[in-house]
Formats: sequence, structure tokens, C-alpha cells
Amino acid sequence: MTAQMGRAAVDVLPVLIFAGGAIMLIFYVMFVPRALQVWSALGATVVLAVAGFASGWYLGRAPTITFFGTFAADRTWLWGTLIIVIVTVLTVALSVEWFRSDSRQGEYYVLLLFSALGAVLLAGAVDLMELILAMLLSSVTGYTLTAYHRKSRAATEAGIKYYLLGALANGAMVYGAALLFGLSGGTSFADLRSGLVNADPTALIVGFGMVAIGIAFKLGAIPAHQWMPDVAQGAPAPAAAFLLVAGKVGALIVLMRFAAVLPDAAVGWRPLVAVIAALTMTLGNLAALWQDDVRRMLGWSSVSQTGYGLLAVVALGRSDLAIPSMLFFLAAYAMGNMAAFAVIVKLRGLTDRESYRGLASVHPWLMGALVVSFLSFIGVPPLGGFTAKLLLMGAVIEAGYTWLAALAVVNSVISLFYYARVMGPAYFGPAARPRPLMGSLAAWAVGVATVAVVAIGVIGQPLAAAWQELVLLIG
Amino acid sequence: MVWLPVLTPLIGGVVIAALRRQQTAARMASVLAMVATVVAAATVAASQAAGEWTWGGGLDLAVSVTGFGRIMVILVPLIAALVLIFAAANSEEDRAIVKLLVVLTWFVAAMELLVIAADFLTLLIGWELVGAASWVLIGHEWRDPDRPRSAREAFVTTRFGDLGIYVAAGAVFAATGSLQYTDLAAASPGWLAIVAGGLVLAAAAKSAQVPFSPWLFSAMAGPTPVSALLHSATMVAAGAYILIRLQPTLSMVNWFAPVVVGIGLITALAGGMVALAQQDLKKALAGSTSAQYGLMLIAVGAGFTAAAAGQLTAHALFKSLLFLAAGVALHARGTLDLSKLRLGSALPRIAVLFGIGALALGAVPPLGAAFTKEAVLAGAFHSGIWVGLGTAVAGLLSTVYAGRLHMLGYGPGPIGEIHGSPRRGEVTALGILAALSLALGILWLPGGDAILEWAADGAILATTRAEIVLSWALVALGIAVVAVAWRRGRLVTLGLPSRTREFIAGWWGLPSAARVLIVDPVSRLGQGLFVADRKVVARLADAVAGFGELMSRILKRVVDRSIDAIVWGIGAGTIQGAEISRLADDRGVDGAVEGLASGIGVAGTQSRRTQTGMSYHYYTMMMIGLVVAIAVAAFWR
Amino acid sequence: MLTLAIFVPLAVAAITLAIPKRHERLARPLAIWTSFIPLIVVAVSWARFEIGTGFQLVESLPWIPSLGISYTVGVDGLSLPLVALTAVLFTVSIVFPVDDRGKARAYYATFLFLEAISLGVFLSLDLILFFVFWDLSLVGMYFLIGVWGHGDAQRSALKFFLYTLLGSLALLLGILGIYLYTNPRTFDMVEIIATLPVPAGGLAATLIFVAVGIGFAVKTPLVPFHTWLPPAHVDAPAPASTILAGVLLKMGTYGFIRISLQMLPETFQRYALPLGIIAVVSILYGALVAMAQTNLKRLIAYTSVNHMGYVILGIAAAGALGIGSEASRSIAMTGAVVEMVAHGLITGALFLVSGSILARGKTYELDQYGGLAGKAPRLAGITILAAFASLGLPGLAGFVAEFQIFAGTLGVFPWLAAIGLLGIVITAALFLRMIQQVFLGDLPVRWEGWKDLRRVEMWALVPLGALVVIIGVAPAWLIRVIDTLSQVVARG
Amino acid sequence: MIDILLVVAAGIFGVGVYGALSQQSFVMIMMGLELMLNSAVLVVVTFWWGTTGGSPSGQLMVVVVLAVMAIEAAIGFALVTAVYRSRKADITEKLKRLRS
Amino acid sequence: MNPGPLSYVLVSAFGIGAVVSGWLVFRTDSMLRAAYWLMVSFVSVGAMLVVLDAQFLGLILILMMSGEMTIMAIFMIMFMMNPAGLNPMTMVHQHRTSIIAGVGSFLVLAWVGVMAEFPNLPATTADPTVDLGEELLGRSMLIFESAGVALLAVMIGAIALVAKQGRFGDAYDGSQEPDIEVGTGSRT
Repeated sequence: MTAQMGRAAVDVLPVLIFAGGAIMLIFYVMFVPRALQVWSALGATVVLAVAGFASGWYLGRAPTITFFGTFAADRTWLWGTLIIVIVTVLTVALSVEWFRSDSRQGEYYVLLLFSALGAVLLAGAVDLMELILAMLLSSVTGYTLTAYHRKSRAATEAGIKYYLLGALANGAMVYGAALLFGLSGGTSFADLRSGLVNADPTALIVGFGMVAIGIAFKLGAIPAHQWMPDVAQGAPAPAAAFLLVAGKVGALIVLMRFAAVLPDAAVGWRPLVAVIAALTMTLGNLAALWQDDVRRMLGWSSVSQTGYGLLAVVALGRSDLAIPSMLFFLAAYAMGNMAAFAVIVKLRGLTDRESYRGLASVHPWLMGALVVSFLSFIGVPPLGGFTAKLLLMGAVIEAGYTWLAALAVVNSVISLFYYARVMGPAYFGPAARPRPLMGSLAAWAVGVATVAVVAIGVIGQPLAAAWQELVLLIG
Repeated sequence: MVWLPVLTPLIGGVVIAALRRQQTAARMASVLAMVATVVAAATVAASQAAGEWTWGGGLDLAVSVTGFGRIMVILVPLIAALVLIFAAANSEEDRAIVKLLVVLTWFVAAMELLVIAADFLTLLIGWELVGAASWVLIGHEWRDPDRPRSAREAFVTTRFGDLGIYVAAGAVFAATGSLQYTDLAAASPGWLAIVAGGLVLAAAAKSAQVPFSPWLFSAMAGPTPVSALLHSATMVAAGAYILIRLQPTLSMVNWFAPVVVGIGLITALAGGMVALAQQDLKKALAGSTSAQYGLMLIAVGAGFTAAAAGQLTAHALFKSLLFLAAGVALHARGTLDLSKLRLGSALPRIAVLFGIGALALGAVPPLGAAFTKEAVLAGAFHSGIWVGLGTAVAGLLSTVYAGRLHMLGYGPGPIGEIHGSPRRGEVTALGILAALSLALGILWLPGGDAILEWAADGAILATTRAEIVLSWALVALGIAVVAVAWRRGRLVTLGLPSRTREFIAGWWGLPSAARVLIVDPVSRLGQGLFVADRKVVARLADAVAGFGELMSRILKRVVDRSIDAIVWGIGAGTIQGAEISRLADDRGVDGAVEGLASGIGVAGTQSRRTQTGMSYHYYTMMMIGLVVAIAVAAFWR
Repeated sequence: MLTLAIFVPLAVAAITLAIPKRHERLARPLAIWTSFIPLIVVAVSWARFEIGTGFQLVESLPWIPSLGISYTVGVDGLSLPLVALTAVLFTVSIVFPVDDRGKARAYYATFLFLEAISLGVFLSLDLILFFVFWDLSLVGMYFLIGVWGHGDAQRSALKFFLYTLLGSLALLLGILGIYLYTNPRTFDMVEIIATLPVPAGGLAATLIFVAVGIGFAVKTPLVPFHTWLPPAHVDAPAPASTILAGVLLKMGTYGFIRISLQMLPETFQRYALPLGIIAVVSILYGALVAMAQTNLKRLIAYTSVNHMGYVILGIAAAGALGIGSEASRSIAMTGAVVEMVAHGLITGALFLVSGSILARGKTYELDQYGGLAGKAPRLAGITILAAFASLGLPGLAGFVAEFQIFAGTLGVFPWLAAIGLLGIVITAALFLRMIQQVFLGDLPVRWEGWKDLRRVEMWALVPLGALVVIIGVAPAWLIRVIDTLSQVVARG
Repeated sequence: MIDILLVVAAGIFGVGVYGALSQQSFVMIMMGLELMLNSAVLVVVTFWWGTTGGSPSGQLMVVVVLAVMAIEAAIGFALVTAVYRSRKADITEKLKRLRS
Repeated sequence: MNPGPLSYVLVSAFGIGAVVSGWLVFRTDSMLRAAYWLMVSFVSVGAMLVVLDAQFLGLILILMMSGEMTIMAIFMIMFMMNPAGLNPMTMVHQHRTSIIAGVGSFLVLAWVGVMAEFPNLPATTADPTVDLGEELLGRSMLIFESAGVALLAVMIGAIALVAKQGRFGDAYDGSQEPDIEVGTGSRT
């Protein structure tokens, strides 16, 4: 048993690095003087780097289900981990100057690591309990990160609203998980798959629906999407960038695994996900239409992006493109979002749409990065967002949901309108005076994220090749 | 080689343009270019050459000088040369004269291309270029706002006819895969009928037949040489020419002959009366042009192309003479009002020359024009007694208006005030034209028939004695009528009520009919479509708009009454539904026209309102969402 | 080598942006000289193009082979003329003087970027590559109109972007539809054209056809998808209008041939008649609405709708396999392609001229002008030449195209051709009226000081005029190349 | 027996939902949420006892739910405190900054 | 399994008690009392667990919740307007909706509980507590670890949010967005 345990621990090495690194960082934070607190960012980066390298190294390992059927150490998980790691590193880079004045900045990085760990665990969870706990870990740290500006009225408000929403969703999910446990006699996805085949459809559907609400909350999908704009606007900008993305990576992957478990005949999960996707992207786009707060607009656009991402789930099992499209979406969306928020951070949190008027003349590179990320969201080639959208739409068309692809098209066009409400004045307005900027770390983050957005589209072959043959292990 | 008749004037035009700083040289060059063209044309006509210019894709421009083309190819530059002599002599101070000379030269090139064309594509090229050049020529005095408008009218009218050639060319190509005249016969009857229809349309438009005749009036806006050239051997001649050229094949279409004869007869009669009723010398001549071409169409329809060709040649000579003389009259009197001219005493030499032209126009033997007219008459009688009688009446009309024009234009009268006397070059040109008209009298000699048949490569019908008697009698009658009217002083008004006269003189109301029936509706349609384009089509996407509108309204109602409303049972829902449908009905059509964009925009505003900021609203939405999710998962596979 | 034509302008565009502010005036000569490189490439390609069939000078690199995406460029009888047109129009547009609003570097960089993109659209032989360039052309044009436009430029730019993005995404759906039928999965256009993977007759084929059709119809534009065009043209700077009309609209018709017709021939055949009817509606509608215009640029814009209608009519006829003779369909196709080239040159010239007029007169309203022929004979001459070419006068490029289109269509859809011919008369009327209003008649006193075209403007306009005449008189060199395509298409 | 237990659990859940939706005070809302989780505990134990043959996962799941309850309560109290400090707000209606 | 009649009685009694006391949580005017009613509800559920042979879990539940409720009561007193119910008042919104939602949830879930067929799987082992131990530290190590990490994280997070004083003095110092214009203090 101990030997098994040891092997299992090796299987999830990146997780251990995260957890161990975070705990070590706690000690650092607890004992060094205030002047050295800022270096905890470096510590977090080191942890992330090691975890990232470990994940990259593990890509060569054979995928396996580990910890007795509770965790899937497969390549999809590793890729999800890598995306989360990169997002977190960028977040750390954005956070250093943003949080420099905060006397508790050290704990911030610890929580960031824990939050990332939650998302990583989520991406690999193949057990209802693991799913619940991973989501909880990701969420509770998320609430804290959101409210981290304790003096800020917006941040604390966003934090508690985020919490209230999450708690209700979580309550429903736990009850649903209990029902599924009763139906199958187990909590691991393997048990569910075998146990649910002939299960009572009523209980199954209710249980599934309740669990789905929990995952929808993490994804920011209707009907539990309301936290996204609030967090985007209220939370500290680097944290907002992180929170919009990281949880979504884990949640989308776990939703894939969960959906794969369900018996198609008894539960109309595919149409449900399609409906949620349709509503989510439409509502997100419509609500973003007239936003004058750029961060809030990005929050709503994130809602709509969630809707696009769900297309991959709709196509699960019906199209080879489902998993590659999901990963392309996650990577492109993550990088695009990081780029956009990095620009905002670089502009010291500038968020009023009017303040962007004429900025292209004085900050051409920053606005260029913003435009690249926006165009990627819209799906303009050859940026990452295009490849993602291409594959997503291909996948749903192949899955027989052409109407969903058409709706995605209409939504993309609508989304152009609100992005243009920022881009247009920035480029077509008279030159503004230069704005005060954050330091060079933020600039690096802008650069890296923007280059990544472009690279995902332009040199997509390594990714496509790696993701093409991926299978989701569910035990 | 075969291209020389085209290239010579083309290059000539370039040379003239290059010489624009030396006016005299330019004028000389223009005449020389025409003379050279005549020589080239004669050479080509003698050799009966053919040639091709490849476009690729199965399209070649083929040219050849055969049949009546041999005559036309010479006749065109010949008359153009004389007109240019006249033009070059005229108005030495006018700097714009060089432009006029250049365009005239190029105009001849286009016409020559039309004449030597051996396929429909080449024909169309020449045909359209002639039309375009006529636009420049008519609008020569472009600073006067009216003249460009007239030029436009002329061009657009003839271009409408050009569509006929497009159709004919397309039909030939569809039928045979080739555009050559020679392949036309291979076309199936159906296609051939379309070809014939197209060509008749084009010819009627170019040759100013009813109902296209009025464009000739617009063409009067051009300077005198232009009118002289347009109305004689070029432009107008193109219509009759192409029918003469293709008559053998086209006549296989059974309606071709009656239609062509019909158009010709109507135009000959109507145009004759227009010429008779007109108060303006040039416009009267223009009316007579339509009428004369009507005669040619009768002959073509009847199958006697040689008669038509002869008539064309004779007409070309005397009509250019008449127009140039009219130009002299305009120059001298500053007006063309027939009641104010009577230049016979003031310009006796010109009067004589004009008289020769008038006699030819009146078909008075022994001029060549009389011979050809009688050949036409013979042909007309051949195709039917009523056609023959109608043609005879048309002939009578021509004699009367010819006499009237001569008496009123160059008849005896007070010398009065003369603004300018004709220059030497002008008189020379007139003289040569008159001489040529006279020379055409050789057709009366034995063998005249044969010459015509050879020249036109077509048939001619020998005139019967009865026809000659009738014809001559009518000529005599016509002269008598003119004499009587002159004596009574009614030659100007003809004793007609002025409104009737003006109606006829204004081409039987055709221009205003065209304006009311075609021009105005089309431009109003354009205006209407434009308004529609801005107001409706720009929002056409809004077939969907009703939907967007409705959705936004639903959202609005939902949010206005808070989310409670939905949850609160079916009763409230029913009321909501009724409310929504009432609203939809109230705004029904309005709503549909509202822009999709604004619909989406409103929907956007409403969507934001779901984010109330109240977390308990979110809770409610989530619970509703849960119920809906369960329902979807349960009932939708 | 074709790759050079795409990437050299792209690289120079980046370099231009990097020029230091104080050397800003270097941007213009750099851009002008760079724009000659695609011209040279085109000339060489033309020389090396072998008359025969199929794609030539193909250069291919794997891009995302896992998804069947490759970087493949090449030319055939369709793309070579359009590439040449693009290269020419960009050179003259860059040469044409414009108010760069103090952003010379950005202006010329955008232009070079757009040149690379536009060439890419016509050169690419991979659907995704094609779409990449296609979509980027919207972005480039959006900024070009928005930043350097006048009037309500921002709104027009956005309208343009929104409309055409909708079209392009519909196109993307269609492309995906085709892709999903290939086996093994590929976006390779050559292979798709060769194997025709989409099964004919099914609902899927119809849906794909409609999707790509909407995409191209918006771009072309066909009535009723044209409403983005007039505001975009009116508010765009003159060279941008030239590119928009001359190059970007061609992408729509190019797509109709390359994708709708060549990849879905049987479906195209089924819907050829409806498409032809829409084309005729566009012809008449464009002409009639143009006639009602009082605004010079709007008038030209609507004539574009009219002319693109001719192109689509020709394409519809060419694709109507089984109706009419092969020769008719072939000639219609040739005519359609020649019309694309001719319209690009002619309308390009007209828009540049309108830019010259705006620069001097500050308004596009026709009734503000008159009698300019005396003050500006060169301006008048070039405008009249272009206008006559546009109304289809023989000896000029437009005629060659329109004749072939109508001659070919008449053998396929006689009634459509006959009705469509009316457009020729209406355009004649409206162009003559336009010439009359601007150049003829009385000269208003305020234009006494009107200046004729400057030399640099002539440098831009004369080549266009010369090409219009050359194609009009001796089109063999052009038709010979296009014919290689027409033969294939007409045979079915 | 299972029926009874599940109905009881459903009742507790329903009460919890009512509380979460109806209460203005954050703390009272949290009570509703805790009740919901409480009902989940009962459901899990019911199944563990009644249908799954005493599957050990059931027991673990109860522990997990208990942990969830504790964690949510803890973070909830922390956030309520933070909001109270920064906004002097103890009910949902007072937080209207972030909307639309 | 195979419960005796006593079990039925006990379960029903505690069940009614749990639901009713839960209901009373939201019916009292005093938040303090609400907290204690909530504890009663938890204790009732704990008792039901004990009846169902899950003595260990039942006791844990009771102990944990008693502690938690005590904390909650303290919170009431700290923050709430009306901790002792001195001024009777209800603080509810969208009451009708909430009732519908609550009753609806109950009906749906009760229907599931009554109508649905749940499997009857064979029994596994004898001692549930030993099972739990093995499960926790053996097969479900990762879950256990996750729960631990989550608890750790929430401790850190809660302290970070709430503590007024830290090692470096005022813990709220600088916990706000950076100035949008450096040095002006203006923020978004």
C-alpha cells in the first residue's frame, strides 16, 4: 500500500510541487521582514517554474489513473496545468508592483498558488469528492483574492457576491453529488460510469443538473455567471485576470470528464450544454455591448467566451476535434485575457472607456497588444482565438450542432461592436497625453501574453500535433 | 493592310492633335488624313482584303471589305474629306477647332471599322465608338449647358439600340460558337430570330427610325460639319448599312421583311411630315433624314438591297451638301428659322448648290437620287400595293419638303443683313458635293442597274413604266404644290394650325412621350430605390428585427417586474404574454422596420439589467436555471 | 517566389513602423519602392506562366499538418490576373498623394500590410490561409478608413467591419463544412477542387453553399448585402476606396469562383439561376440607385454594385453546367474575370480622381461643380476616359469584359442577359450626367483658381488609364491566361 | 425508511433554499446555505446506510461535506467581516456598486 | 439495514425535528435564536446519523456544528442590528419567490427520493469507522490531502482578510488599488 502510495504521489508530482511550494512559501512569508516580502513573488515564480517543468517533463510519461481512481494524470491534465502555470506566472508578474504597497502581499502569492493548485486539481479530478474539494479550494482562494484589497469598496463587494453565488452553487452540487453517489454506489467517475448505466433517470437527471450548476459556476456559465463581471471590475486587476481564466481551465476539463461519464440515452447533457453555451455567449455579448468600464466589459466578454468554450463539450465524443478545440480555446482565451488585463495593469488599472481615447498615438505598443487580444477574442486569424474558434465550430458542426456554430458566428460579430467601442476611439481619436504606467514587469507580461496569442495561431502545429491524439482518462 | 482605312484616320487624329499649336497645319493635316483614308480605302476595296485581330478565348476581331462595304468604305472618308475641307475653312479664330477636327477624324475611323467589320464583335465596337464619338461631337460646345445634355440624349438613345447588337452577338455566339457574319446562316431559326430582332432594334435606333427618331434633333446641337457628317454617310447610315449587309441571311426570318418595311414606311411618312412642318432648317433636314432612311429600310425589307444601297449613297452626297449649306445659312443669318432666311439673292452661288441638293432630295430626275428612289418604289410595290402607295406618298412628301426648304432657305428674298459670307474652302466643298450628286445621274444611263447591283452586291428590281409615270407625276405634283404654296405665302405654315404643326414638327410628341414613359419613371425609380436603400434595405437584415425587438421587450418586461414575475406562476405569465403580444401588435410593422442593430443594442441594454447587483436576484436566476437545466436534460435528447 | 510578394511588403510594413519619428518622411519612398517588388514578382510569374491548366508556381510548406493546414501559394488563370491587378492598384494607391494626418509611418505601413494581405488572399491555395488573409483584410481596411477617413469615418469603418465580419464568419462555417467532408482532413484547395469531397445534392451541400455564398455576397457586394459599401467608400480616403473597390470587392467574386463554383460545382449548378437573378437585380439596382445620387463618390460606389453584378452574372452563367454551350459558359467566365480586372482599374481610377476633386473642392456634391474641363483638362480627360470605360465603351477594358459576359450569358440565361443589358444604358446615362455636371457647362466663379492634376497624381492615374486602353484594344495577353481557367470551369 | 430519510433531507434542503433566497442578512443567508449542506450530509448517510452496502466512499463523503461546511463558513465569516469593515454593510441590499 | 420499528420512530421524530427547527431558523426575530435553532437542526441530523449506525460521523457533525454555531452567534452579536431579538423584525426580500423556490426544491427532491429507484448494493464490511480510517488515509489520500490544503488555504485567506493587526502593524495598510495617476490618490 505504501509503495502504491509512493507511486501515486510520483504520478501527481506537479500537484505536490504546488502544495509543497506553497507551504514553504508560507513559512517564508511568516518569517521574513516586510522589506523582503516582495520577494515572495520570486518564490512563487520558482514554485511555478518547477511545477511547469515537471508538467512538461511528465508529458512524456504514460497517462494513468492514479490514487485509486480519483485522479487522472493524463496529458490533458498536464496541458491544463501548463496553461494554469503560465497564467499564474503572468499574474505574479502583474502583481508585484500592483501589490507592492500591501503589507500582506506575501500571503497573496501563497493564496495565488493555492488557487492555481485548486484549478490544477480540478483539471485532473475523476472523483466527485475530489471535484468538490478542488472546486472549493479554487473558489475559496478566489473569494479571498477578489477581496484582497480590503480597503476597496468594490473589491470586498465583489468578493462577497462571488462567495454567495459560489456557496449556493456548491450546496446544490454537493446535494447532486450525493444523489449520484446513491445511484452508483461510488464517487469515482469509473464507478459512476458503470453504476449509472441503468440508474433511475429521474434521480440521475436531477443529480446531474445540480452538479452541472456547480461546474457552471466555476466556468462562469449561465445561470451562475454573475460573478464574472463583478470580479473583473472589482477585484485587483491581476487577480481578476487570473480568476477569470484559471478556474475556467480546470472546470472545462472536468466538465468534459464528467460529461463523458454520463449515459447519453438517459441524460440529455449534450443539448443542455448546447443551450447553456448558446445562452451564455449571447447574454455575455449583449451585456458587454454598452459597457463603459473596460474591465467590466472584459468580464462580460469572458462570460461569452465561456459560451464558446462549451462548444467543445457539446462535441465531446462526436468529433475528434473536441479535445484539441478545447485546449486551443483555453490557451488562446487565457493568453488573450492575460494580454488585455496586462495592458490594463500596465496603465495602472485604467478602466474608463473614455480614457482610452487617442491612446494609440501615445502608447502604440500597448494599444497594439490590446487590439491583438481583442481581435483574438473576435476570432480574427491568424491569432490564437481564430484557431480556437475554427476548431470549436468545426467540432460542433461535426457533432450535428450547426445552429450553435451559426449562433457563435453571430455572437462574434456582435462582440466586434463592443471591442470596437474601445479600439475605435483609441485609434481614431485625437492624440491623448501619455498616461503614467506600471513598471517593466507588467510590460514583460504584456509582451509575453501578446506574443503567445499570436504564436498559438501562427505556430500552432506543435500544439495541434500534441493535442490531436489526446484522450481524456476518466478511470 | 485591311486595317488601313481605320488606322489612317486614327493616326491622322494623333498627328492633328500633335499639331494643335499650328492651327493651319492641323487643318491641312486633317484634310490630308481624309484624303489618305480615301486612297487607302480604295486600295483595300480593290483588293477585297480580309484580316483578323486576336482577342483570345475564341474571340477574334474579323474584318473584310466585301459587298456594299467596298463602296461604303470609300464613301465615308470621301464625304468626311469634303466636310473637313468645309470645317477647316470655317471659323479660323476658333481654338477648339483642332479638337473638333481630331474627333471628326477618329469618328471616321470608328465608322470605317464598322463598315469593314466581318463579325458582330467588331461591328459592335465600331457601332459603339461611333456613338461615343458622336457624343463628343454633338457636345462640342460644352460650355453651353444645353449642348452636353443634347449629346447625352443622343448617345443614350442610340446606346439603347446598341443593346440590340449585344443581343445579336450573344445570340449568334450561343447558336454557333462564332461571331462571324458568315456563320450566321448556320444559326437555328430561333436564335436567328433573336439576331434579327437585335439588329433591327439597333438599326432602327442608329438610323433614327420611329420611335427613336428624336435623337437626331438632339444631334443638331453639334456644329454644322458634325451634322453634315452624322446625317450623311456615317452614324445614321450605319443602321441601314448593316441591314443591307446582312439582309440575305436575316430575310430567312419570316417576320423580318414586314417589320422592316413597316418601320421604314411609318418613318418615311412620319418623318416626311416632320420635315414638312419644321420651322428650323436643320431640324427639317433631320426629319427628312429619318424619312429617307425609312425609304432605305423599305427597300431592304422588300429584299432589294441594291436599291437601298443606291439610295444611301445618293442621300449621303446630297444630305451632306444640304447640311453644309444650312451651316452657311446659319453663319450668314445667325438663325435657322425658315421664316427668316431666303438667302437666294444674298448668296446666289450657294443657293444654286443648295438647289441641286434639294432637287436630289426631291428625287427629281435626272438626278441619281431620283433613280434610286424609283428603284425603292419598285421594290415597295413588289412587296405590296399598299406599301407601294405609301412609299409613293412618302416620295411626294419628300418632293414637297425639298421644295419648301429650298424656297424658304435659299429662295429669292431680300438680301437683308449678312453676318458672314462663305469662305472659299466651304464653297469648294459644297461644289464638289453638288458635282458628285449630279454625277450620280449616270445611273440613268443604260447599265445603271447593273452598276448598282455590282456595287451593292445585291438585287434591284427594274422599274415598270407605270411606276415611273406615277413617280414622275408625283414629283410634278409636289413641285406644283410648293409653287402654289409659295405663291400664296403659306409655305412657312402650310396653313396648319400652329399647335398641330408644332406637334408634328416636334416628332409627333415622341420626345415628351419618351420623357413621360421612360426617362422620368426610370429616374424616379432610381430616386425611390435610393430612398429605399437608405431607409429600408440598409435595415433589411430586419426580417430578423422583429425577433430582436421582441426579445428585448421580453427581457425588458422581465426585468422591470423583477424576476419574481416569471416565478410567480402561470397566471402572471399569461398576463405577460398578453401584454407582449399587445405590444408586438401595436408596434407590429414599426417594429419590423426597426434596425436589427438597434434591436441588438436594446437587447444589450436589457441584458445588462439582469445584472441587478442584488445577489438574491442571482440566487433566483440560478434556481430558475437549475430547473430549466433539469428540464432540458430530461426532455431534449 | 510568390511568397516574396507577400512577405516583403509585410516585413517592410514592420520596418516602416520602426522608422524613428524624425525620419518620418522616409516612409513614403520606402513604401513606393517596396510596392514595386510584388509588381516585379507578378511580371516574372506572368512570363513563367505556362498556358495549360491547373495551378502553377506552387510553393508549399506544412503549417499545421495535424489539422490539414498548410502554407500553399500558387497561381492559375484566375488568380494571376487578380494578383497583377492588386499589385498595380497598390502601387498607384501608395503613389497617390494623401493627407496622412501626421501619421505617415502608420499610413504607409498599413498600406503595405494590406497589400501583402490582399496578395495573400489571391495567392493562397489553402482554405485556412485564404481565410487568414481574408479576415486580416478587414482589419487593415478598418483602420485605414477609421484613421484616415473623413466625415463619419469611425461609424462607416465599424459598419464595414461588422458587416464583412459577419460575411467572413459565415464563410468560415462553409469552409469548415467542406473541411469536415474531406478525408483525410485537409484544407488544401487544389485537392478539394480535384476531389470534390462534398456530396452533391444533400442538405449539407446546400447549407455550405449558402454559408459561403453569404460570405462572398457581403464582400462582393450583392444586393441586399451592399449597404455597408456606400458609407465605407464615401468616408474612406481616396486610395483606400481604390483598394476597397479595386481589390477587396474582388475577393468576393474570386471566392464565388474558387470556392462556390470550383468546390461545389453541382450545387452551384443547381442554384445558378437564382444567383443570376440576384446578379441582375444588383445590376439594375446598382445602376438605378447610382443614377439618383448627387454625391460623386456615392455614385461611383453604387456603380460598383452594378459592375459586380455583371461579374456574378457571368459566373452564374459559367457555372450553369448543362445549359447553353460550353463555349458560351467559357466566354462568360472569361468575361467575369476580365470584368474583375477592368473594374479594379477603372473604378480605382475613378476613386482616385474623386480624391483629387475632394482635395481641391472639399465636397463630393455634384451640383457644386461644373465647367471644370476648361480649368483642368487632364483631370477631365482621365475622368472621362475612366467613365467611358466604366460604361463599357469599346476600346476600353470594360467593354471587353461586358461583351463577353453578355455574349456568354445570352447563351445560358437569355432573359437574364437581356434584362441585365439595360444596366448598360443606365450606366451610360448616369456617367454622362456626372461628366456633364462636373466638367461641362458653366464654371462656377469659386472654381476660377482650380488647379489641374499635379504630376504625382498623373503618375498614379496614367498607368491605370493606359492599362484600361491596352486591355480594351489588345486583351489577348490577358484573355489567354484567363482562358485556361474558363476552359476548365465551362467543361464542368 | 430511505424514502423518509430522503424526504426529510429534501425538506431541510428546501428550507435552506428558502433561507438563502429570502434573507437579507449575510449571516442568515449563510445559515440557509449550511442547512443545504446539512441535508446533503443526511442524503449521503442515507445512501451509505441504505443502498450502497456501506460503501466506505459514503463515509468519506460525509467528511468531505463537513469539511466543505467548515470551509465555507470560515471564508464566509471572513468576507462578511471584511465587507462590514469596508462598507458598513450587513445585508445584500447595501451592496449595489457592481451592477449591470 | 433492516431497521427496527424504533428506528422508524426515531428517524421520523428527529427528521421532523430537523426540518421544523430549520424552518424556525428563519422564523425567529432574533438572530441569536436563529443560530441556536440551526444548531438544533444539525443535532437532529446528527442524531439521525447515529440511528443509522454512523455514530462517529453523527458525533463529529454535532460537535463541529455546535462549535460553528457558537462562532455564528458571536458574529451575530458583533455585526447584526438586532442580535437579541429585542425589536421584532423580519429582514427578508422576495419572500414569495423564496417560498416558491424552497417548496419547489423540496417537491422535486422529495419526488426524486420517493419515486426514484435506488440500487441495493451488497454490504462490504463490518466496522464503518475502521473503513473510514482506511479510506481516509489509504485509498482516498488525495481527497484527504485536498481537504487539508483547502482548510489551510482558507485559514490563510480568512486571516489575511480579517486580521487588523499583522506583524508589520496595520494589516490594512496599502490594501487598495494603485493610484491611476501616480501620487494623486485617484483610483478607479
